[in-house]
Amino acid sequence: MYDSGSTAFMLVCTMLVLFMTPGLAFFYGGLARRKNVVNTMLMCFAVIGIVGLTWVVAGWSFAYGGDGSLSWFGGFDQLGLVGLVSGMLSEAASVPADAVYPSLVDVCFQMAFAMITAAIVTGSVAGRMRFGAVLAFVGAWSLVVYAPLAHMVWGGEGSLIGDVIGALDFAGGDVVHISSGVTGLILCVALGGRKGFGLKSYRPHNVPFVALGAGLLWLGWFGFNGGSEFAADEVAALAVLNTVVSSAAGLASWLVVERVASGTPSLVGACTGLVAGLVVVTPAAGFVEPWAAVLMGLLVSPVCYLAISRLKARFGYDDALDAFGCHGVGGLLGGVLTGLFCVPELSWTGVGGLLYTGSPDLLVSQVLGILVTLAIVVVLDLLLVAAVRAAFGGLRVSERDEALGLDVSAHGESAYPAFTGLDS
Amino acid sequence: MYDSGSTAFMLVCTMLVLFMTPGLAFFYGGLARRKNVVNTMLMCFAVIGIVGLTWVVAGWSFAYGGDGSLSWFGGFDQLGLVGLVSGMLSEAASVPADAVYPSLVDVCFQMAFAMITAAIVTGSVAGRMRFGAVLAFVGAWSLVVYAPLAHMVWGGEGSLIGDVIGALDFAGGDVVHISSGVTGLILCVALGGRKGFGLKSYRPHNVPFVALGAGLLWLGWFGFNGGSEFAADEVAALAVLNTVVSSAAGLASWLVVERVASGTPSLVGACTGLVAGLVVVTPAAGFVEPWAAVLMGLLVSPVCYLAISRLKARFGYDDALDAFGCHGVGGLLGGVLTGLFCVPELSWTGVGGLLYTGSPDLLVSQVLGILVTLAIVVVLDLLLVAAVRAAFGGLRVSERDEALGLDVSAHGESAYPAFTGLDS
Amino acid sequence: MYDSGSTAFMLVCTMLVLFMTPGLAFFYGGLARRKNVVNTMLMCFAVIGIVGLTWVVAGWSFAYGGDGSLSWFGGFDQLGLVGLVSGMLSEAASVPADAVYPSLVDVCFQMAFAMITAAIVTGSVAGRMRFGAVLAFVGAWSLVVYAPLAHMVWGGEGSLIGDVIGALDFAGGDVVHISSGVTGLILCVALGGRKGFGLKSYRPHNVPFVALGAGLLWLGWFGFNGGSEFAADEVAALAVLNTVVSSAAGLASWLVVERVASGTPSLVGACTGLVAGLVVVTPAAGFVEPWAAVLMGLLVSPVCYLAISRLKARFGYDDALDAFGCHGVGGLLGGVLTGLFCVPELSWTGVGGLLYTGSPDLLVSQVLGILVTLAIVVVLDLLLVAAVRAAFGGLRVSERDEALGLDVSAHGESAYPAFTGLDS
Amino acid sequence: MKKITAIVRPEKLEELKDALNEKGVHGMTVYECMGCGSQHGWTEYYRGKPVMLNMIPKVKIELVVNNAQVDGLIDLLCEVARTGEVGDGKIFVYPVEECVRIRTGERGVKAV
Amino acid sequence: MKKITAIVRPEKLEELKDALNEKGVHGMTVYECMGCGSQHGWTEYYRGKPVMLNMIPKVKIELVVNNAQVDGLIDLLCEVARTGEVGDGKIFVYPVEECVRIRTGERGVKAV
Amino acid sequence: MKKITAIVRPEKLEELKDALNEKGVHGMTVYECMGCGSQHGWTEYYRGKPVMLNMIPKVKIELVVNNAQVDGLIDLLCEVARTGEVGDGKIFVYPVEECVRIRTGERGVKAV
Ligand SMILES: Nc1ncnc2c1ncn2[C@@H]1O[C@H](COP(=O)(O)OP(=O)(O)O)[C@@H](O)[C@H]1O
Ligand SMILES: Nc1ncnc2c1ncn2[C@@H]1O[C@H](COP(=O)(O)OP(=O)(O)O)[C@@H](O)[C@H]1O
Ligand SMILES: Nc1ncnc2c1ncn2[C@@H]1O[C@H](COP(=O)(O)OP(=O)(O)O)[C@@H](O)[C@H]1O
Repeated sequence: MYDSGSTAFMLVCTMLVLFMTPGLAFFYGGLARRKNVVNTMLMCFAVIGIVGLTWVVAGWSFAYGGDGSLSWFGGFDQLGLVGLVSGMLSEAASVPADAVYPSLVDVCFQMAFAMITAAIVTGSVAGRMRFGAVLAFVGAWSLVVYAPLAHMVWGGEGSLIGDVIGALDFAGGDVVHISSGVTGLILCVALGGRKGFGLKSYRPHNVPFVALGAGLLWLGWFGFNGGSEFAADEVAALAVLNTVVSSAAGLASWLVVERVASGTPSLVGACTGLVAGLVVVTPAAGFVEPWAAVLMGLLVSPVCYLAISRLKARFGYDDALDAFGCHGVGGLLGGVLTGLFCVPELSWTGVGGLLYTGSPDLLVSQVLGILVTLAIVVVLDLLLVAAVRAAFGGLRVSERDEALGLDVSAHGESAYPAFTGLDS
Repeated sequence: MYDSGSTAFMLVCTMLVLFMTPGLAFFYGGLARRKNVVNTMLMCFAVIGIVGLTWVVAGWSFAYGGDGSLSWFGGFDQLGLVGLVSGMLSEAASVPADAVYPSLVDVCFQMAFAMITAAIVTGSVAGRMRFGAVLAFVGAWSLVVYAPLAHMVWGGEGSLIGDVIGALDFAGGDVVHISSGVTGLILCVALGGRKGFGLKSYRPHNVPFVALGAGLLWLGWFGFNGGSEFAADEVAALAVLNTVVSSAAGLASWLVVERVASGTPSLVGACTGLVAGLVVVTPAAGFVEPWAAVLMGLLVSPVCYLAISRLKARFGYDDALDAFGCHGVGGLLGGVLTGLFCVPELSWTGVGGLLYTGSPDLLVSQVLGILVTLAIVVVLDLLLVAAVRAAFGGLRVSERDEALGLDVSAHGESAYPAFTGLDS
Repeated sequence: MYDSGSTAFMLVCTMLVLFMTPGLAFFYGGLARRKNVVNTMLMCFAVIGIVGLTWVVAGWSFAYGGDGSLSWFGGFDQLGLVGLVSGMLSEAASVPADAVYPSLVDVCFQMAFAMITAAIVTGSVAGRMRFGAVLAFVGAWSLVVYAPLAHMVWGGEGSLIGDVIGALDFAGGDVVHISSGVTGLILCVALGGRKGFGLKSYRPHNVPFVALGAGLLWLGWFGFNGGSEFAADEVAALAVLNTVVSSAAGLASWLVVERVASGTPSLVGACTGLVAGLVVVTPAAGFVEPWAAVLMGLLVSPVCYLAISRLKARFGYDDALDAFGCHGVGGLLGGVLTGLFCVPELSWTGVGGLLYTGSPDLLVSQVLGILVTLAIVVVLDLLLVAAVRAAFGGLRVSERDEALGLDVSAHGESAYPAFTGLDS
Repeated sequence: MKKITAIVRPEKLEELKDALNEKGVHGMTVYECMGCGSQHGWTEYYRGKPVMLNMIPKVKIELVVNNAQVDGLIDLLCEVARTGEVGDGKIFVYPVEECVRIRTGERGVKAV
Repeated sequence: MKKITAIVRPEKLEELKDALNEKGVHGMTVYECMGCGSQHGWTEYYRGKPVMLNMIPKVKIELVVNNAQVDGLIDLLCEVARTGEVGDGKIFVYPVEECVRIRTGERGVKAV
Repeated sequence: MKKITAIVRPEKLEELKDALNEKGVHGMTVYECMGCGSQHGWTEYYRGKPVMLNMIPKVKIELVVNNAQVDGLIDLLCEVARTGEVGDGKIFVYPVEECVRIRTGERGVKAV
């Protein structure tokens, strides 16, 4: 028989991770300009529809199907989830003694990861990308980039990054944050900046929605990191505790940075710091001690703050809602710090961090894992961008539609028709 | 001893289902006109207060009390939940070996169902019904219609629809969605349309709130369908997975329908499709394979779209927020499709769907179950409407109050006093 | 081995309680004036950052550290959570037979309580307190007042209030609600009223946000009260059921009070009644029968209504968002009523309420517990206020900043820059 | 050319628009505003405390028209906007010196 | 009849309303607007990037009054709305040709 | 002194502000409004039902200027705000009788 406690835990964590995508719609939607709210939120909601389908059709099979013989890909045997229910029915007769929970749970838990990852990407393209092109891109991306990458990191024995290279990624630093952040960067460079980018500055149209989104993401992330232990046990508890304290530290240090840099700590800043703290602890959540999680949170905010306020201005890419500045940069930092702070006894591979072992082995694996991730994502993304651009005859909406706002021009829907106001 | 894993799961599912009612307040509140936001949301919130009390006083007893000898009604023995705690204390000594979780959990889980069902009804009457009459109606309805219907479908051995007719209803197609949707229809016909209905068109005043409500409903629905397995096991996992993929498919197909019909896929459309996908899979969640759940989601959106955009215009009933178009129609479709797609091994009665067995037995039971549900609901509703109308001397507010908006006229409270704007 | 079911339950409850603090940010944020929204919400969010850190550094140790020899304080042995992970690793080898879940879970569960308690306090100071002073105060308060108080009530054998006095507090009537409500009162008296207090009246700027906050608090509270059983069992189920019915009753009776007093039942009223019902049942949730929980909910709303609408006007303290009127008063009432309604078999001490035993023993303990709580909180608060006032050279912002609103003056951030409107 | 502005109850806007359209008046601009006058507003309650609303939401309709239309329009506006209760609002008429249609650059009466 | 409009700081609205009420001016209409002038606004920051706010929220108070009241009201408005810092706003006076009370149909000075 | 008001497309506001600034016009007040005119708006859909938007969001720019500036500004506004499609908006000019700078109490032309 399965362990009903862990089954319950994994099911609830699945629900919470699924809930992150609507949560992100508010985080991003609040940051958007008033004329692009519907478009920004709909990109996240549409991801639910699209990845929900691609995952059933092929994503699950590409990531976790097959016989485990390929280091970079699952297989084709579970396309359409065929055999899932009949497998479950026959399995019910003879559950392996060490089975913790039904494998069906995993299909759904991992789908939730695929959804939120694809949704993060859309933050970079806000306000100017054709809606059809966005949908085509994220659908293809979930199959061609995300699913294989998930296999490479979490595919178990023989997988390229997780096993061969030996990089640790507790809940998705590489798979989720680096992949989505870097993809956002590539897309926003491919698209070019919004009209007036660099001259005008944009403000979030609805700060409480940003806070709402951050709160919902926070909740979902407990399931994200806690559930990545795949059992209701003490490591799951540690992962949750680390998630809380790292995000708290990220929030606090962002406020301090703002106090120093501009004199005024802000709510958008607090929420950004909270999310940055969540990102940085993701690859490390079940591997590190709470004090290390606090430290990671304290460090990530200044780093992301600089990336967002300086790098972006310097290199002039219009990462509209900072998918790269937050997730890409935070994920990179978290991956590296895991190589420092991982407690050997908690490590999946038995290899501990520099701080405990004095040996840079894990650190090297972490960096290598990140580099391979970057290489794969960049190459595949460039191909995908080219394909989508060709298919749609361009990625951007017309200048007139951009000025009018995508809500009216692409969706025929104003977010708040009964309220007066102007984007400023 | 109880299975603590399933107890944990059922408690958490209970919490999530309870949370659906505030969620619905946002789904409906966002769709309402600006001058009726407080009224629309308060109808949902008040349901918490009213059904919370009616359920304790008599609802639980009417639905699940008694000795099971009546096919259409529970009993009077658990009025006021008397004996619940003393039962629990004595039970603690000798828990039956096969007990999964304490029966106390059920009282609360089923109360949450009664709340959300009553709350759905209020969507049809938005903008014109007297607040007192709404409260009286839903309070009485929860006792006179909902509780007996729950008994008939889920009352176990001997129950009219669930056992005698043999209709399957995993999580509430008949009990929740058809009953509430049809009641909404009857109420909105009894009330008549809002002033200007058919001439003016209304827009949702706050699209992000619609999305928020949809997101919260989505989360709650995982508990709704997953918890309806009453254990943390593989069928619960299947129910959750089916819920996700059907809603994803409903969202996607609604966007496609809109793209074809009006050229502009919208966020309200995506949210409506998501909810329609949730409704349609509700009676089937633990009975069908994921591919069937996807198909159900793909089908429900065009059907509901037609019902909402064509039927309503054709017959001229003012189902303001589409409780019938969404829940009634989606529930009907889901009930019928369950008769096609139910996997025999998963069926509670052992009778499988047409597609697996080649026999129309289950399909016939499903249709019969729906017809009986319709008959009971229509007859009782008409009586209730007449009673409430008589008691309150009319169901509608004055024309002047309707024009001014119910927020100010009935509640002395503007939803957003600090924002400028007009309903358009 | 641990009980994975209870572990799962406690982890999920932890997540839900953590989520209450962002929820409160909306409850308070919606009640605030438009020009103070960011400030009001940020006070809650900042509490996450600050208490997240203080709890790790010393709060946990002060509350639950030590060897249990002190009746009013934990100890210094777990500062910085040192030894937590190594303890977990060694513990894993030899889990005590009766251990329900890993002690790590408790660190996080109790941290969530510390966060929400500190956040409640901020409701009293809305619109006029210096942001830095708020942060300093709540940080110090969580260490100096909250942590020792938690020890005194829940510190087990030998603890002052919980054991010596023998007062019952299921989930935090004394520790959470009385302590925060009274602290709010002291702060708002120390601060003085907002400009125009008593002459002008303020309205909530965003009623749906109040409802959102109430809904999120409702959800979180299920984890708060349910989790306070520390196991997934029938008492947890009872606590959840009582929480639901008491809040439902509070909501209903507030609407009735408003109907009688002003003629117009309102959504802010419904939400306030819901929260009052939650507060009153908190100390009693696992101790009383459902009918008693209903009664407590029915009683609390008129009492809080009078406190808010009459007491405040009478004594002229500007408890801006009614932290005292809701949490202080509701907590007091709940503590006393526990002394009446506690079922002896459910009591932690075996001592039942007056109604069951005919003896006032428990009632006396309850009142004594409350008085000791009040004494401790008042004395320490006065010292803290004086210290913070001295450190910051005053607690209040300038008159000009207050008139302009704290959002722009203290945070350089407008909550809704794209919407037109005025505080009225 | 004259500018007619009518400050009216928001719930009358739809009817006024329809009435003006029927009369062939198509150009118009609408503003939201808050007014106080003889009308004392309503009382809302916040947690048992009465909140007097002395500023009441109103709508201002602005029409620039030829001199000849002024009287007819005033009568029409009065008729449609009147409920007979305090708070029906006011109409003001102002002189206009010039009018330009941006799209074409046309000026004066034919640009109205 | 004249129309006096005063564009002022939003935080002064309450005081102005009280002052006008005291003087017996009851009819008034208030609009929200955004102004730019000598005042340069404040700087907000969004994720470390300064955002210059060159349009500042203001409030316009509109009073239609008899000619005799104009000067007294200008003085009153100036006095109450003045802080001495840039951004205090402006008062403009316009001619009004007609005034109608919708409720009664009264016209001219007695309708004001 | 004259008051120039231009009712224009909201998406033109930024450009107009920049253009006016360049010409040295600093004082200006902006209002949001809804207009109808020859332009028929767009159609939104709500659950498959078309919703005709006959009131379109517009922005009104108000400039009080000296008589001499009027013509130049009208030309400038027309040039920048014109797209050539229906809905570009209108400019109206009104007489102003007095102008007061609240901060200093200055009056007339130098207060503009
Ligand atoms: N002298 C005035 N100047 C500007 N606006 C006015 C004036 N008098 C009335 N108004 C506007 O007209 C609205 C209606 O006026 P009110 O006196 O309440 O009703 P009635 O016209 O029925 O006497 C007010 O809310 C205000 O907006
Ligand atoms: N010439 C003008 N035309 C229209 N509005 C103006 C004009 N000059 C100033 N304003 C309005 O008055 C407000 C205050 O003016 P400003 O120049 O900032 O302050 P001050 O009056 O103290 O010099 C501006 O924000 C603008 O709304
Ligand atoms: N006679 C008028 N009085 C008041 N406002 C007007 C008038 N005519 C036009 N407007 C305003 O100007 C806007 C643009 O006018 P419209 O007729 O749509 O375009 P165009 O100027 O290109 O013909 C309208 O939306 C309305 O706000």
